[in-house]
Amino acid sequence: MIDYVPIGLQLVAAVVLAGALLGLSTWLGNPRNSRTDLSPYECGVDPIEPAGKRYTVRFYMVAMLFILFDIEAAFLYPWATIFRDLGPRGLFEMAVFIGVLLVGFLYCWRRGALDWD
Amino acid sequence: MDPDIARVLVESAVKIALFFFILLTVVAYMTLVERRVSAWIQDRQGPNRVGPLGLLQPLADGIKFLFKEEVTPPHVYRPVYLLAPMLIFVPALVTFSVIPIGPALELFGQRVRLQIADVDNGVLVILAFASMGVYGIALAGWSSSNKYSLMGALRSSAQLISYELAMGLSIVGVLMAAGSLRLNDIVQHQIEHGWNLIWQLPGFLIFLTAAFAETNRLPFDLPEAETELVAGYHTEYSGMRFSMFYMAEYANMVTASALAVTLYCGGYHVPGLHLLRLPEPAAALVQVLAFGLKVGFFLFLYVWVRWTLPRFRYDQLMNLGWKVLLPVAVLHILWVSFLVLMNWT
Amino acid sequence: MEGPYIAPDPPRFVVDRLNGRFPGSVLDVAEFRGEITVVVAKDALLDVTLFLRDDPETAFDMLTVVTGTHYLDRDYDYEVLYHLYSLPKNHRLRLKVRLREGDTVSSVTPVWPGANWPEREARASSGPSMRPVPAEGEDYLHGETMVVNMGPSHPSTHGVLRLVLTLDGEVVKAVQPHVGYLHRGMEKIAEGMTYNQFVPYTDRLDYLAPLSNNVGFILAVEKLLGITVPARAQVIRVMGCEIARISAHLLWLGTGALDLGAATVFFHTFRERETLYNIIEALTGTRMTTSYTRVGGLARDLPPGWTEQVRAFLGTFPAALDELDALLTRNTIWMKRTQGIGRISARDAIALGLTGPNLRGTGVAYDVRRTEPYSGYETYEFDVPVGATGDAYDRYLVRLEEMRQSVKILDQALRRLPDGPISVDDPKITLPKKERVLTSMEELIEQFMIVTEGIKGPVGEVYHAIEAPKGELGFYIKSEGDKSPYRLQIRSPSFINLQAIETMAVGGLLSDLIAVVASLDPVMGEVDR
Amino acid sequence: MTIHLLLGLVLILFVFAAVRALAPSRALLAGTVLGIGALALLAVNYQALLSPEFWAGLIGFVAILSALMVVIHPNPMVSILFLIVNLFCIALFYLILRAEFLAVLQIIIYAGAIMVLFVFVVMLLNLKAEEGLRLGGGPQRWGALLLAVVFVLLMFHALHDRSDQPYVEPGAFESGFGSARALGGLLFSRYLVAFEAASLLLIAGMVGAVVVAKRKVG
Repeated sequence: MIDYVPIGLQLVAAVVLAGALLGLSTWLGNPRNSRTDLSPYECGVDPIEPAGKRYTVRFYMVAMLFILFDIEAAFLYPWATIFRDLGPRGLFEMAVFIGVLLVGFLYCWRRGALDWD
Repeated sequence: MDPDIARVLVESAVKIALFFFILLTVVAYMTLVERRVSAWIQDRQGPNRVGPLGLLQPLADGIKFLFKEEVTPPHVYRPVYLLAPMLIFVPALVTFSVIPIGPALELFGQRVRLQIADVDNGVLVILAFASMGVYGIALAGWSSSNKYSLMGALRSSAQLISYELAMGLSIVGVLMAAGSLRLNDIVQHQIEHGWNLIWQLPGFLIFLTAAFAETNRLPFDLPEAETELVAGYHTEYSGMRFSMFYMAEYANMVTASALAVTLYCGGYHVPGLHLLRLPEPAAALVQVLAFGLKVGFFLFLYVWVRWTLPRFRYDQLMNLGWKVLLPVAVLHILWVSFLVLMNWT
Repeated sequence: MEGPYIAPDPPRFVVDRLNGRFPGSVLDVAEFRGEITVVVAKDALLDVTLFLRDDPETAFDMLTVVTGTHYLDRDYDYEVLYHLYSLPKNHRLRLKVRLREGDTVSSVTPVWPGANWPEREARASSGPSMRPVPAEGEDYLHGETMVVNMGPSHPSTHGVLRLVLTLDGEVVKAVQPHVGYLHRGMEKIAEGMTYNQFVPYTDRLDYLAPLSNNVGFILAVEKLLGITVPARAQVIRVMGCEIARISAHLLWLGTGALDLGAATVFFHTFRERETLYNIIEALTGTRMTTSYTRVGGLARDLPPGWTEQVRAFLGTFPAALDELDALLTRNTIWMKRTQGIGRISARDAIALGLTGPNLRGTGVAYDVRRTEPYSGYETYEFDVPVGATGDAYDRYLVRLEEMRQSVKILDQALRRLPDGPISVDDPKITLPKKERVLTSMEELIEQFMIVTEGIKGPVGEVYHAIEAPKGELGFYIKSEGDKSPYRLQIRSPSFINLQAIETMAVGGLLSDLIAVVASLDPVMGEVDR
Repeated sequence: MTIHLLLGLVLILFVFAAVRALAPSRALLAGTVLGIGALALLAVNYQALLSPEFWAGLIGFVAILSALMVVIHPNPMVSILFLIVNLFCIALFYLILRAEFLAVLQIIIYAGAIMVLFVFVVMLLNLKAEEGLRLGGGPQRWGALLLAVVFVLLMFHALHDRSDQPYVEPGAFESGFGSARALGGLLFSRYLVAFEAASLLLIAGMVGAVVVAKRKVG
């Protein structure tokens, strides 16, 4: 556990550094806040409709599939570290696991979940 | 106070301070390198006025960014808008902490590792921090209440997570070979059995591609894609907040290059160095320099590719990630298991 | 496709056919400088145009431009002119309808969809009303889509083009171009100045090819006056046009590549353009606003050493072009981004009035330099490259090859460059030599008359087109016998070509839209005038 | 000692929260003063900083606070951010308990993947703060009340019947207890069936996602 303490320290240091940079520039960067500065950027004209409408569901699919494959990868890491000890048996066990997931992956592919247009 | 803890604290404090100095300097000079190399590629001069050879340009840029007007538009959702640059900058600074830049050596009577944290799950710590980067981008785009920002943020987040998968799977091969998640073990394994680059070329290529995509560099720079989305998720940012996104990008490039070196190119390993029988500090110095050179090569590659290739279209990018890299990464795992079973690596 | 010069024969037979088919509809016929103008009854317009398009003898498949002219002193208030062109027959015809204030005339968009923008422009600039009015205004799709402005201030709309996009995710559901941010009223300005005075305005049309615009305008004036310039001037004009073409295409290549992320190509094209600008500067004294032509000839002769400068450029440029070619043509990402993107069929392209590389990309070898040669283009040997599928990649290949052909033409021009005068020897048209003005009374008076009175054109109307880098650049001049045109209409290729953006971009992704705009190569100075 | 330090810090936080709620303009000043106070408190009690109990308590406090914010904050995106903080706290708990591999996985999967989906949902639907505030209908309200009662009872039971034995000292675990190798060893021997069954769970999730999303699109 003590191995992780330096990471925590670095995290704190990074936050302090980032905060200091932002604070310094806010202090020095003297905003004038003219009307044009403050309008939302939309290529030099007023927006036709406000941002913030529903967006395409495709991104949701990506996030969903990402979770599932991320979990798959999470199972692969401990397996990878002891693979040498497990030997061919380990390969078989993982092959079953990945095989099942690949079927799911192919299903997604065939159903067009990975298509964008 | 427990002397053990005190030692760890002092040692890490010194290392962190040193590391931040080095990393921020490298990041600053990468911007200069980028501009000079791009100028060289494009048959022009590049910045050469501030200081000799333009060497003070990054300093001038830094000062400029500090004094730039910080615009906080009224239509943004303030708390999240202000938090987003931090969320992207902080993980970028922390990710490097587990990467060893040289062997352990005797210093002031202590065994000092040239690495901030030598942890058991080093590879995963990097992936964990890398996976945090997506929030900065997503929240920056969302809180800006701007259509270009939102589109850029969604594109970028989806891209990041897609290539995170490919990257995560490509690394598995390295873990299998080394039998450990500790980066030092991985380097040690390569010192003993040869660089992973040799046996795991497909994995390396997937990793490299994913690393380009994870750092939003051409040909995968769609999140910004200035000719399409103006500036993508950071359209509404200015001044230091804007430059933080860029510093994070360059810091991530450095980390990704260092990771590529550590996982595939033997880390700080210099083949045949032991034959020279150098004293330990000298050998360590050579190895640290070798590490720096290898990282430098990858950084140059980043710049080189950026100024050579056009940009992918969004669907092509996603197809590459999901329909090519992902299946190939799985096949690569099979290939490495074969290697390991045959005891070839 | 080297061939003999085919002088477009005025299609006089059209009048008989129209009289036979629509008795009483043809109100008037006029012929001037080999151009036929037919005035038809306004109620018969739609039938007449449909017939002219579909009849295999007339086959007017393309509407070049629509002009609206306002009169104050006639028994009608407006004239609406339709300039027609037939690709298969290679002849032109001008149709006119006459309207009183408050009259309306049917829109010809059912016949030629490309009439949409020209008609709207004619209505906006001159007043006559055309029904049915094409949809205009805030007619956006709502629902699960997002409406976003791309432009007027956007990195890849090439100037102040504003596209209102309706997006479903990344998919473009509708594109509505809004133009006019750069409108300067050039055509109106022309009505108040002499012909030579208007030359600098043409610089600002396609400001990437001013030399070519100068030539286009001045040729129309010369057609009106019925004069031909000496051989040396013709050759120099051809060289100017081709230099302009290379320069404009280089800029298109650079910005087009930049739009798709290949920044280096941009800088490499600019290196070559720099050389060209030096050449242009040596020739005209300025780099961009050249104003090089004068009625009856050129502003000045070639400077010493200029031909060597051009020759040196011709020596290095092909290699530089090959390098750019190597960076993109077989680049997988580039091919993926442009092949099959922004595709348009030859049929649609003709119906919309597309010209230039955009039309040739679809496989139609229409090049004004070939069909109606001017300045002696019929004597040069060059190919007209065409594409096959009409996608962005084909347009890219066509323009790339056109630069190579321009090099070829420049090379031939350099070889044949004759000695001799650069202007016609007519004291009513060209200024006398300065020394003579200061020493001789007669020349002094001639100079005085030209400078103060300008050049008076005969009564009549002409349309003359050249092959500008962007396509058919035509000038319609209506002269009432004054020193200024009564009405000047510029048929700018970018304006008409931009109409195709909807056909090309809808259904594609946002990123494809960028490729489409880049491959269409619009220049806003020319679109808005 | 440890518990007093913890309580002191918690008190400071509450004072700050109260000042912020009652007089927002003074919040910055109050925050500075209290921050210095907290640092002083920590300096005096630095020995306590070394005990896992202190950190467990502090993290627990942050975890509870962030969990509360998830529920009460009107903006759904901020709720998600607090949920991420909460998940980080749990990862830190794992770390304290020496389950290091699990701690990192907690961050990668929960904070790094599942919360991304949440963020996407908020971004895609573009929930407004007002919409987030809207209360559910009758059944939802009664259900919430019922669950709250059950939760209170459960907590009461747990606290009332707790044994006085301290929890297992973190140091008591053998070294390498929480490593990937140890976990892998268990996973591929004792819990092999569960591991393989997990793949079926994942494929079910995949098919479900595709079916739901495709129906929406088509």
